[in-house]
Amino acid sequence: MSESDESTTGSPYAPQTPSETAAMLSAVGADDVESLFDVPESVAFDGEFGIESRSERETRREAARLLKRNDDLTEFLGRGHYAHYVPAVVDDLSSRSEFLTSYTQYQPEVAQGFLQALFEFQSMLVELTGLDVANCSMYDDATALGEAATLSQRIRSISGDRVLVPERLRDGKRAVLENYADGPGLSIESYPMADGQVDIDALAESADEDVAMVYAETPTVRGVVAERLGDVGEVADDSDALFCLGSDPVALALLERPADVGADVVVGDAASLGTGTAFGFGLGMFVTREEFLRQVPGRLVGASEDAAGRRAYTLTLQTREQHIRKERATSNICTNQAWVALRTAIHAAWLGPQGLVDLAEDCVTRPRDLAARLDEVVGVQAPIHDGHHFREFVAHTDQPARAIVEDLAARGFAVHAVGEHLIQVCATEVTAESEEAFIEAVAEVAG
Amino acid sequence: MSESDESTTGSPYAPQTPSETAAMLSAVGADDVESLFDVPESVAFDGEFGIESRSERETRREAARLLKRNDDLTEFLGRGHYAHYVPAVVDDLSSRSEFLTSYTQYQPEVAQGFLQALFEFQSMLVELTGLDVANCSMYDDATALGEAATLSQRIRSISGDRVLVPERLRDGKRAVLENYADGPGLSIESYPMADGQVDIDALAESADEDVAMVYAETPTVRGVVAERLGDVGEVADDSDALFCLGSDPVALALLERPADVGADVVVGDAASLGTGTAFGFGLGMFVTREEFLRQVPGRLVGASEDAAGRRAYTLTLQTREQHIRKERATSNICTNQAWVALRTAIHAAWLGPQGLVDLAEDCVTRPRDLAARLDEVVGVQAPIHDGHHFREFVAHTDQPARAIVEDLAARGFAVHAVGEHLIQVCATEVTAESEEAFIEAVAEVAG
Amino acid sequence: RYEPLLSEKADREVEIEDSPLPDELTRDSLSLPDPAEPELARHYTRLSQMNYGVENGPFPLGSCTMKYNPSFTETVAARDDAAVHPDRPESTIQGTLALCHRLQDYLGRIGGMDAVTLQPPAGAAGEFTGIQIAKAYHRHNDDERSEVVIPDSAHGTNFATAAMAGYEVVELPSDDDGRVDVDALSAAVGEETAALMLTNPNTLGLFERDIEEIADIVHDAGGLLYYDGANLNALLGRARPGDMGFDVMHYNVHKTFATPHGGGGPGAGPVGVTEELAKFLPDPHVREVSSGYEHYTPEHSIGKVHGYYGNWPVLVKAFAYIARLGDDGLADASAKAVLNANYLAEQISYDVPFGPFHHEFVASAAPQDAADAAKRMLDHGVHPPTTKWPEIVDEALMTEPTEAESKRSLDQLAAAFDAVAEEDDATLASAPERPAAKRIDQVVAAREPRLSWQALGE
Amino acid sequence: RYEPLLSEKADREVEIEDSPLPDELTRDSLSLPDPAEPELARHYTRLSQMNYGVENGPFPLGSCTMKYNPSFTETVAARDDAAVHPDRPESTIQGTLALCHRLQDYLGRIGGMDAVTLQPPAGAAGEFTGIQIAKAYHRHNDDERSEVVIPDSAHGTNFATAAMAGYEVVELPSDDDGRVDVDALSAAVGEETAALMLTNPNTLGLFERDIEEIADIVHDAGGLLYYDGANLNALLGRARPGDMGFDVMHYNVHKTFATPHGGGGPGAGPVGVTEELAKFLPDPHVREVSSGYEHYTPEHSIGKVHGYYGNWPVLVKAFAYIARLGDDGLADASAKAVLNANYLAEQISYDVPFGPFHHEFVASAAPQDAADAAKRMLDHGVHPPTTKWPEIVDEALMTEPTEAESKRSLDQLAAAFDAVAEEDDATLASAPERPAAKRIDQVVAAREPRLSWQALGE
Repeated sequence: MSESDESTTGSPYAPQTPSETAAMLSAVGADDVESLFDVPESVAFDGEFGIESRSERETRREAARLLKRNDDLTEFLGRGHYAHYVPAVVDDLSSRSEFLTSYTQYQPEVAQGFLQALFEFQSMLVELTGLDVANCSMYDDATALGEAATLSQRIRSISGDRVLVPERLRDGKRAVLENYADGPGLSIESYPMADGQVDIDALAESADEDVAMVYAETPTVRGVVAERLGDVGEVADDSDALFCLGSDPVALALLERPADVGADVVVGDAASLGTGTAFGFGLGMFVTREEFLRQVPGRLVGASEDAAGRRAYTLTLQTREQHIRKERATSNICTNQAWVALRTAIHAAWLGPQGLVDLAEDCVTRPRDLAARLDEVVGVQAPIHDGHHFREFVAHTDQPARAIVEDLAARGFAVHAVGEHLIQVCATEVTAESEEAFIEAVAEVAG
Repeated sequence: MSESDESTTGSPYAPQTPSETAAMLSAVGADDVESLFDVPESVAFDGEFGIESRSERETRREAARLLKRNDDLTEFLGRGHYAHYVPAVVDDLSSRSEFLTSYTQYQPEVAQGFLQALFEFQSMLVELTGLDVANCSMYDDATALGEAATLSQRIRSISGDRVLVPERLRDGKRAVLENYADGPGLSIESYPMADGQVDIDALAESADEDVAMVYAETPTVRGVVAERLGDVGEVADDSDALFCLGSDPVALALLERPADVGADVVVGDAASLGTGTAFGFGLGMFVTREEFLRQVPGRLVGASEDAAGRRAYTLTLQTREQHIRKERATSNICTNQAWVALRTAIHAAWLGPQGLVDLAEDCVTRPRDLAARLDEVVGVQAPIHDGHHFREFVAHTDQPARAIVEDLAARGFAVHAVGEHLIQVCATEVTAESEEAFIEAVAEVAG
Repeated sequence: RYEPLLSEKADREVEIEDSPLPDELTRDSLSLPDPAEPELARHYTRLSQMNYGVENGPFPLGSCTMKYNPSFTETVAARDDAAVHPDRPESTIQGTLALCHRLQDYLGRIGGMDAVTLQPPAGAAGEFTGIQIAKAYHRHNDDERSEVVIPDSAHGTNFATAAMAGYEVVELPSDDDGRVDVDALSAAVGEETAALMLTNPNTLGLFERDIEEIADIVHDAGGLLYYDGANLNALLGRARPGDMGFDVMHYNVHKTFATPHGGGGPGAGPVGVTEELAKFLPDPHVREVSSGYEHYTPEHSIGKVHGYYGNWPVLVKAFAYIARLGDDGLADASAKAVLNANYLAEQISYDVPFGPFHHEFVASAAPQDAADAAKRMLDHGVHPPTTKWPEIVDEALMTEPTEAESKRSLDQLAAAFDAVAEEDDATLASAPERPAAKRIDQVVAAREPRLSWQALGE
Repeated sequence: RYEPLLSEKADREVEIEDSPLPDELTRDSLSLPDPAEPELARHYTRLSQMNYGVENGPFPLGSCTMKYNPSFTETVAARDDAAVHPDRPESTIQGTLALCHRLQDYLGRIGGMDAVTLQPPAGAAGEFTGIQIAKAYHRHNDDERSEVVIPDSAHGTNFATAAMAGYEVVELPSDDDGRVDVDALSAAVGEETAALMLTNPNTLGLFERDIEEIADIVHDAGGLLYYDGANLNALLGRARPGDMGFDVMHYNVHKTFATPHGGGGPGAGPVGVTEELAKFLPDPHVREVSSGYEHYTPEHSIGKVHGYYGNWPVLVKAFAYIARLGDDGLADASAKAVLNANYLAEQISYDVPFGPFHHEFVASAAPQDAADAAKRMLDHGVHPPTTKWPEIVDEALMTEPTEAESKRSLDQLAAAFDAVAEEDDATLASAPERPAAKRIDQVVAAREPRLSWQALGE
């Protein structure tokens, strides 16, 4: 094919040549291809979508033409979607076509590579959480949280239909949870927070036997490291409810282990390792205790052995899944985010435990230092919460937050507006070299 | 390793851990690694190059910082280095580490893939030229031309030390040829050209028995399609000299076959397929007649069979090469451009014969049409030569060419200055969408 | 070929000390693999060599549409300017929104739908979105319903989705032709019917010729028609769900539009709806306004089905594929997909009931065990079809070659089918011999689940 | 595993008709493979699977320095702003020139050289450049000389280069320690000696301890000292050719600085010289001036050795590697390369004469045939060492593990050596068994050369 394919009709990705087409038509006894379409005249379509065909070069140019309309901003943005430096080797290895173009591992004998990579991914999450069972991916943190809520309905020891969530929760995450809650008829209720932390007393007061799940996060959506998670776990325990903890694989390299604070399920988004900024593209992690194994949603890779007695890996406990259990499945999930999990595993392995811990510590000191610098800027008080922060923090601005966001955008920077006079700032190593200029810009617009 | 490796010493690409280092030192009976260096004190170096270590992220940032100083110009440039659209699949396939990180195929049993790809590359050049033997790469067109000149000295039927080259020849190419000619004591002499074509009469007049090689090009450095190559071949033949033809794989898809005009050797740069613009990075092609096989420089891949009787490929006739023949080798070339040849072969196969011919025809019509448009611009006469052009042409400008080049650069375009009032313009599909703006810019600066 | 676990190659335990957090907020240690980059590269390179993808050979999994994934779409998705944070001000991501809007428009044209959301991150998520829209529609009409009707040959996700959304599933038996039994449908639908979920052509590759009657029956009962887009590659340019009477549909971009399956994901499952249902679409939706493009909340939006805007990089690849092929290319893809399926069905010696086929067919391996036959196909260097499903065909080999196979490749595939068809049960039961792993014990895996290297213990 | 030729899979002949050129200027037809992209992708994917690279396992080819090639350097070289045409106005390519200048500076520091040209596109081209510089130097002094002295253990390119430049080669026998015989050197040099070409450490991995005396002998005779940089990975941070008295050297960036070998190339062979020789460097050279960077022609330049500026993308990768590692990383690379070689030499049962080694050692397979032993190593899944060279060791296995191997990997390599060392000649002669291709017949290939698919005929 060629650039000059602009004039060619047909798909460049369909190898049949005209003579082959003729031979094949003859073999099936058809006069032409159209006669193979068993479509009644009354619903037939004339094929004219009105979509122009383009050469590969022109298509790339067209995509570039569209995407170049995006402004070139330095993003101090987080709130669930984070930019960490992704090493080039992640792209290289994950892009190998044997991984990228393969299917779900229904024939494990020719899918040992991907299965082992997913088994390793699951193992990394087990280490990070201290829990027993990680599935090999959900779509994102929000859908993983939704699945956790529905999990609570499948557990015999749990009764009730109340799901308690923090009042500070990303809107999008809560909205997804509401949809997952709709089928089983769960009610999603907020509990209050105090200075960025769970208000334990208020939570305890609200909890009763009708609570199916208590959800908390660390770090919170505002970047605060939670300090009384054990107490949250106890409240959940006292209500015979599931304790679901939202976190992040980088944070988990440093923070206390979810297992040690009584978490029953850990959800969160793991795409911050391996993917970087991609308009919200995520990787839901879902890790839980062994006792809930048969109720876990999503795919699980297990070790087994082959006929030669060697260790081998396979998808297992598939009777939980929709393609076998149909309407009694633990979830409707089929296509998941396996390849994103592969990337996360590669990135985590590239960092190694020390690298992960170093990165996590940088996520503590960097926002701390940046907040301190911004606090010196006239018109800014940062951070507004007392606790330790991870990657991000909220600052109060004398000017309206919307105006700050706009003025900063005009100067090439993006931050969140999270209240009338509250902005949220996220800082990682990828913005390291821009911090000085950012502080200057804030000083220009905040006064 | 991690971003935070900034503080780490050592190579991230050397897996030895400290405990392994200790165990290995113990195994070899050394106290420390430094004691393994058998370097006399008097020439020892303290290790301080003064080169800073950086994280991967910082290194990429530093490279970006440097390279961003390049202006973003649309290049209407050619003269031996051409931009054609390289399909993404070329990058994908050639970047597979089995290809990219492999070595010269001294162990053919584990290098069948690359050997076959090079065998296919050689075969494509055989089809394009009509000659019998293509080697599997030289550095670029200039060094391939130098090798052709030295080949003439190894052929018994050829005497003499004069190498005749066109007066219009890229300076760089001629300069390389002069260096190759220096050892064997060849003298490089120019023959005149008339209206962009070889001046056959003048060439014939100059030719005598002392001529070892006659070199001509099609298209010429000015983009003119040569019209009397058969006559050039006859002049060479009459002088018992080698006829070496410089060309290009895209042009050869359309132009008369070198074999049919009597060419003994075809050289040129094939990187225009598969590589695109890369600051002169090239791929020398070297194709010749079977009779000169034992005198060919560079590597040759041949078909053979393995112990199971199956077709297999191997480097062959290695006794021509430096690692065996030492000072009696046909060339000193060792590392060549094998991977670039792989890319060229993939690109050529992607285009297919029709795609290649379409591309070649576009290389004829596009500069023709652009020249006609520029000829309408006040202050420009284009093209200055009467013949057919391939990709590029020379135009006369009333304004000094240097000023035109500068003024166009300020407007975001690059062209060559090739004379006081001559510019050269190259147009391919990659600049298609910029032609209108280019013509406008020329109109602004040429008047 | 065997590759040790990363943890077996290079494990390292790190103590957490002197961290910037107080001790009570930190863990004590972290134990994870610590390979240097050369070891890491070799590990994953070797793993890749133990994996079969579309570029390794034919991959005729029925209903999965494992077509070739064009390289250049990866290049487009990897553009720096495609990597924006979802919370940026809209005015600064006009490029991203413009591309979304364009893709919405493309998909609408292809499916005959009036509005399309890109948010659902997979086909099943698309189904959930569609069923939640149907639910919202009925609620909006103060007409809550309790049942979703699904043919027995439908994808498992349909059943699971309906249940997840809180509906009772009414399973509809196929007729003798392998299609929807219209009488049974009439009997099944009623005022509790929220929707019928249908794939067309169905999983046997058969076009539901009675689709207009089916639509009328459901619509007359006040239900909606949901189109499962898994098999859309069969119809591009020949028929559109919207024209057949479907009210809601999802598109599997990783099937129809050649975005890579990635070993099980990510995909994307955009959902198209009729104009009447557009007000229920997920929040937010992209529209064009005088100043450019903007996100807005549809009037009666069902809310969100993904934390942000779905699987963006996958959507970019789908956009690139559609923009490359255009009308002609898309129609040609379906033409060749259908001819390939018909040709392959004709070549093999296994019985292939039903027909005429579109993009896939279901052969019967009986009296062989279809799963065993599939394992034996691995020894012929090709990937086998989907097995033992749909159950409507005994020992089913559900086969979808896609348009990406050449005649040469189909002939090789047919030869593999035929070679396996000749073999005895003992041979099949001991297959495969050729891949790195021999037959893997599923029972052991499920009986004693070991789901992490920590669980391998000894 | 066998993959047909592209021409066997999808050949097509196209007639040239109605072209925009007159018939007499065009060919009649063109016959080439015409695979669709899916077939193309599978073809080259399969070919790649029949090829062994550094990411497949250890690659201990002596003197070839097959170290791991960091992925990120490819990313840097692939930057859009790195892709400029060589004929652009200098003012518009300040980034490219700045990077060149930086790399020149880095290499100068690493080699202890005053000026470095990046133009030579490979090591052998670097040698040619260096020898032409030596020739220019002597000519400039009206002191044309006719001989180049080269030790018998030197790389073949040294001999070929000297001959190519028109010099007589004077071959210098090694002494009993495998090093330069200083007395023989004294006898060999004289007023016809243009240069001595030397590798240090030499191809046996031995440091030429008498290097200062050697330098004096050559310099006293009016000759120059040329350093072949193939083995520079042995010395990073411990010794510099410039400090040892060398006047000219080349760097093999594809060896020392981890740019990939690409199946035989491209590499790059920058050449460093002392200040005295800088005026002879190739045209053009990059220098910093007040306005930025510019190309200039050295006063007595030898002219050009490449049509433009050399193998630019390769140079970018070398730059990225050096900038990543810096002083510490480079020194560490050499330290681990040397320890790895010493450790491996210690582990294997084959005799390893000479020593102490730096980055490589030469084992003797005798009484086995080294080439046969190497073939047998392929059955152990590793790449064998360079064989039968240098000839100074009987049945040489020239082994350079590089720093990129872990201890685990070296132990596996040692196990492969030792397993092969135990085997009989018949087993070795029939090796390999495991790779896709069995032992390939070299005699047939050379006796009846078939160098294209056209030549396969029948």
